[in-house]
Amino acid sequence: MIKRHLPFATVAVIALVAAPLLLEPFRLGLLAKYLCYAIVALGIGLAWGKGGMLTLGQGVFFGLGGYSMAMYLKLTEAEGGLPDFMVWSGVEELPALWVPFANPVFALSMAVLGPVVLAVVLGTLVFRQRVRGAYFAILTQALAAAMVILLVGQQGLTGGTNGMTNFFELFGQDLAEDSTQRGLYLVVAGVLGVLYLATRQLVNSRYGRLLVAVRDGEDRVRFLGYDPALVKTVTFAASAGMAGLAGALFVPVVGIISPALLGVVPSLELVVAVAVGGRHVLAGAVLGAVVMGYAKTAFSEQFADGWLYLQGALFIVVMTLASKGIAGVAQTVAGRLRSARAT
Amino acid sequence: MRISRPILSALLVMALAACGSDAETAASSNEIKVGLLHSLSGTMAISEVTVRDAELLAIEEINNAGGVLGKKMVPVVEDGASDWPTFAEKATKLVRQDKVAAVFGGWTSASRKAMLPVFERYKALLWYPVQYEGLESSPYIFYTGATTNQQIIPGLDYLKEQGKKRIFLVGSDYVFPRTANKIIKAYAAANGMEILGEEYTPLGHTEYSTLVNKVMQAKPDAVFNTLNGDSNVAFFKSLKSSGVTAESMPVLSVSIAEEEVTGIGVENIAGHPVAWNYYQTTETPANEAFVKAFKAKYGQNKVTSDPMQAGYNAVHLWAEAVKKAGTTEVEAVKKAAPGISLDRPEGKVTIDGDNQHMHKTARIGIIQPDGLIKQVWDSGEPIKPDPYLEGYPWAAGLAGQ
Amino acid sequence: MLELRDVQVAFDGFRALDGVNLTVPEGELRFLIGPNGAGKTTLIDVVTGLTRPAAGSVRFAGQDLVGRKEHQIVRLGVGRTFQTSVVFEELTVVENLDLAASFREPLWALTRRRKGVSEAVAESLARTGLEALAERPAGVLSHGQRQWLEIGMLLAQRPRLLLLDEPVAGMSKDERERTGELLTAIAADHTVVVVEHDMDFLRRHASTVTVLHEGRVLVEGSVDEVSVDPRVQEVYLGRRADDTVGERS
Amino acid sequence: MTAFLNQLPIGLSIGAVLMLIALGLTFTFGQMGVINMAHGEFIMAGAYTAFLLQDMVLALPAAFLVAGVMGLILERSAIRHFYGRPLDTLLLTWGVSLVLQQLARDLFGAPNVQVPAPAWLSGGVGILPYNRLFIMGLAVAGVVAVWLYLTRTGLGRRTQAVVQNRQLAATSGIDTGRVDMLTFFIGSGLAGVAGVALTLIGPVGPALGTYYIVDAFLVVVAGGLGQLRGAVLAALGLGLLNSYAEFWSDASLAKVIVLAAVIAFLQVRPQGLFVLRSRVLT
Repeated sequence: MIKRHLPFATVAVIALVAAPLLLEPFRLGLLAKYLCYAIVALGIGLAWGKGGMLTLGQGVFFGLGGYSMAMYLKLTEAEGGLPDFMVWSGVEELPALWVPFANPVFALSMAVLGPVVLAVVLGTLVFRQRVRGAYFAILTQALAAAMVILLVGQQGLTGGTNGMTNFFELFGQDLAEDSTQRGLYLVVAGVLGVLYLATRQLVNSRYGRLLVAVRDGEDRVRFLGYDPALVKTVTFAASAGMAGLAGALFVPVVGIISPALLGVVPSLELVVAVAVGGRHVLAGAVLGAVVMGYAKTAFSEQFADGWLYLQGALFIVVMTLASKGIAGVAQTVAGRLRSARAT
Repeated sequence: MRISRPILSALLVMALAACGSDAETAASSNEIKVGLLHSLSGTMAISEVTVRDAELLAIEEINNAGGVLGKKMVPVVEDGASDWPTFAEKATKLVRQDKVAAVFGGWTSASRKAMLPVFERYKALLWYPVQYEGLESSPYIFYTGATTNQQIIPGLDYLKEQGKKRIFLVGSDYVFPRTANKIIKAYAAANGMEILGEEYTPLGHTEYSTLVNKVMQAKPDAVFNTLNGDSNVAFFKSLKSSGVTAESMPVLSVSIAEEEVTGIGVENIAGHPVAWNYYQTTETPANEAFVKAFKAKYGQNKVTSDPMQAGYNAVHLWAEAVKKAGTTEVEAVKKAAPGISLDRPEGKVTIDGDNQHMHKTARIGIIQPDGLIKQVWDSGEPIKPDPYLEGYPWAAGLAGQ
Repeated sequence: MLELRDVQVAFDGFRALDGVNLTVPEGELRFLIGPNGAGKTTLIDVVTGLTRPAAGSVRFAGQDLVGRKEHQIVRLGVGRTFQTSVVFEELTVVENLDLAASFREPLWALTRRRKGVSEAVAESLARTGLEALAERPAGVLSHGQRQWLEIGMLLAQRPRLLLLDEPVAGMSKDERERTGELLTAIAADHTVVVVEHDMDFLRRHASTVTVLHEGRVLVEGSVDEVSVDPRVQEVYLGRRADDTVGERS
Repeated sequence: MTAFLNQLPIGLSIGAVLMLIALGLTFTFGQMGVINMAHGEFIMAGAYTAFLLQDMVLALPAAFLVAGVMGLILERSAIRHFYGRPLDTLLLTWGVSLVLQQLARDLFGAPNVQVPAPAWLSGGVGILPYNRLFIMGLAVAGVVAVWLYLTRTGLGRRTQAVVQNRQLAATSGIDTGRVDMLTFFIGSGLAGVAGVALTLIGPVGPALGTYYIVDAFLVVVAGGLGQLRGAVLAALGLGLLNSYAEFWSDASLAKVIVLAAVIAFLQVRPQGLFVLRSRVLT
């Protein structure tokens, strides 16, 4: 029992104690951002790796969470007035949609519930009609595209292309302070840890077995008396909720939310990250998000033009040569070592 | 769960090693680091790479002339990747990690808005080189491109002089076109012009037959075009093939400069007017030198444009302010900057003390068959920047409260 | 128990079932035979909701099945197997069976880890003789073992009506023998419909046989009656070689 | 009223553009089940071929060859290892599309390039300019050619045989690998042809493919699995819908409406989208 939890505990200690002590504030902020992405990746690992639903529109849920949080932050700063971008956009009265977001409890619940509800509606519609595989992937991708257009088009409501930025405080804490950022980092890392454990529990439960069964033989599962559409919808909704929560955490950490963060490309990049990390293991998904996030930062700091090449090439290599990603390679190596030691 | 142990360990080791590896490169005492932050990849790279080139040229010129305060300027170049959050992240890096004396960067309004909190929070300087929608005056940003009363309003004055009274508005769906059109509508109301329609398309939109149909049915005297980027190509191709000419229905654009003309196709756009503060053909001694130096450094087939020139100016203006202040310390530079006046390629440029924008001359040009732009109208003297349009009675209320 | 009336199914103009009437009383072991394309599998598909009939009614235990979804029909107590067995290769044998046994539990109850082996699963394991392989992934099973696992999954569902589509296809002689015994044992306390054309197997284990031909019921009766019926002989004549070997599609 | 009537031919011409960009995709996706995200970049390759040749007529066959060969290389080097794993192919080809985009940026520069429209395409009939009519003609020709190929040639029939039952086709002596190659060559080549046509109406730059790829997929999805007939109807339907939706609202909303319509359509007719046979379950 102890042995089983040892690796997780080690990582948790490093992440929660060592990282905040050792890293400079700027780098810690970056790590916090990667961990937000890792939460989304965890959801993708669940939906795609375990459930076989390749969702290319996870950015939509991330965005819903992020915008909910951003609306709350903007309203607390406006102190009864209008958020800055509405002033530029010529909006004279706070839109009704915005009003309840002044309440932090409402905003935070919407950050999770909004994505969940959207996922349930979408899932019910498409899974019940047995739209799956590539069709589902393309539909979610189109959803991401449509979402961006919608957000950009409603400038007075959403800040348009600019999105929302210029946040000052969260629950009375100055966001510019390093201590606040460190606290936020700890919250993000903690949330990721808890969600990781919960997801792992889910995957190892009988529900997890059912999910794998739905992935490998959706039609067969029907004849076992289950409604695969329900199983898929629930899982999709869970991954959407995770993405929403990640979005809500992302906003105070990074200080901006904009349509650029939830379009087709960022959604795909996260799927790539999961594939690179190893989609069949949850930890692989988390690892992939952190590694790819770091790689992107490092590469754009060194040679900007190379990033697309590297990302593309890395992906081709992973898909053709190591379809199980880093986790798969690690497993193979560990397996070899073990058998070498045994002989 | 045996699997996850190596993976999890790898995860943290890599993350920590990676994040910590960026060792601080101490700036030696005879160097001054400045940041250049533009999109070098993604959709905006088309425009922004050349601005960076112009800024690098300015830095080279300054260093060749002995540097600033006897120190060499060392550019730290970062990629904003056409992604606003990345701009915020890289701006933070430049300010906090590299501790640069100033940052020259941005193109889109969105990238500026994303960077603004970073510069205000850490009290650092941003020099922003592109015309924009106004309604902003951050104490930590210097705006070397035009604000609305130096581009949009002169453009409207020009149309009015030409007797174009019925106008159709076409723009990409983002902040600049929407704000610009608000101003245009207020101007029109006050000047007896009629707005026949207002249409927006998503960025990157490439299907314009429906929109052109709407425009042609409305039969306007002129179109005021605030489309951005690739959309312009599709829009002008659609207009051309539908038989619209610059004589029958001129399209005044505010986001098309020398660089974009080739991609749109000269035959599709020749004859149409544009509004800027600078053209490659602008006749000043400083411009002659600038065009020559730019072509010598980057190739004879390169063209120069307004935003490039504004980025080039920004570096020189900052250097001048540092010289005057005797230090690169931000507050001192801010204090020294107002009133600095230089003869630049676009003519005389003066830093305004009230809002850190520039006094600039507005110029209307016509796109020529050779792809260059010929000036046909100018405002005579530099216009005082007025980002909130406080000096225009008809614009009251546009700036919000 | 199961009652089909005037069931018609057409695929692109081809009449797969052309007015089938069939009644299977409770507790019976019924064999469905017929040449290729007679509509045997289609009939099972219609009962289990995979194919929707163009006309006719399908009633099970007093309930109309037409228009219900597959999983709803399973929940009414109708289970089936497939010609090509589909088991979940990544899951172990026990997990496969447990999945089959748990569909009546609410979804949230499944979010807990499985503790031990439930009664239904243990019984299935014992009946199919797969105890020794219980913790192995189903992917390593042989063809015959997969078929047994599939039957075991069906048993774990505790259905009232079992529909087996060619359970012995591709099996060795020994495996067939064991499957036959398994079938007889199951038939003792279940209503079972088996699609099969292995004549030898039929003679040894069947009691009542329904012969389908070109989408209609040709004859119904005991094995002996049916095998001497001239119409049946005509239908099978000349094709006997293929069919007795067991068709593959 | 004229404006309203004008939208009809405009809608048809938008439909023709959709048809052209989706035709190759229908072919590869429908015949082989391969989701090729690099399809947009093959379109881009066609457009750049037109730029290099500076001649529309020459460019059409040349672009077909260039994009076709690119498709062939992609199929042989990577995709053929992924048959039966459409999702993996999707991600793999997305990686390819990133590399191709950056390659175009490095080869041709980031700014858009210009392909002059031939003089004989200036002018028009009514609301429709000649270049639009040309695209409509090209779309019709493409559809007819594909249809003839599939139904009237031995190779085409072999392709269909492979689609319907790969194993059976293989055992009856059809070299399925070769059919795959050919199918991919033609599908990619058609993308190249679309790219040439698009130079008449849109920008020619490294991002060209990204502007069209989602629309192309929507056509294929709405049309049903590789159904040529379905794709034609879907393209025209979506074109008209786009035209009128934009006419009554604006371009942004029109895109959202089109997507909503596709999802709604899938609710009514998901049949086109899946094939279920009990004997070969999953």
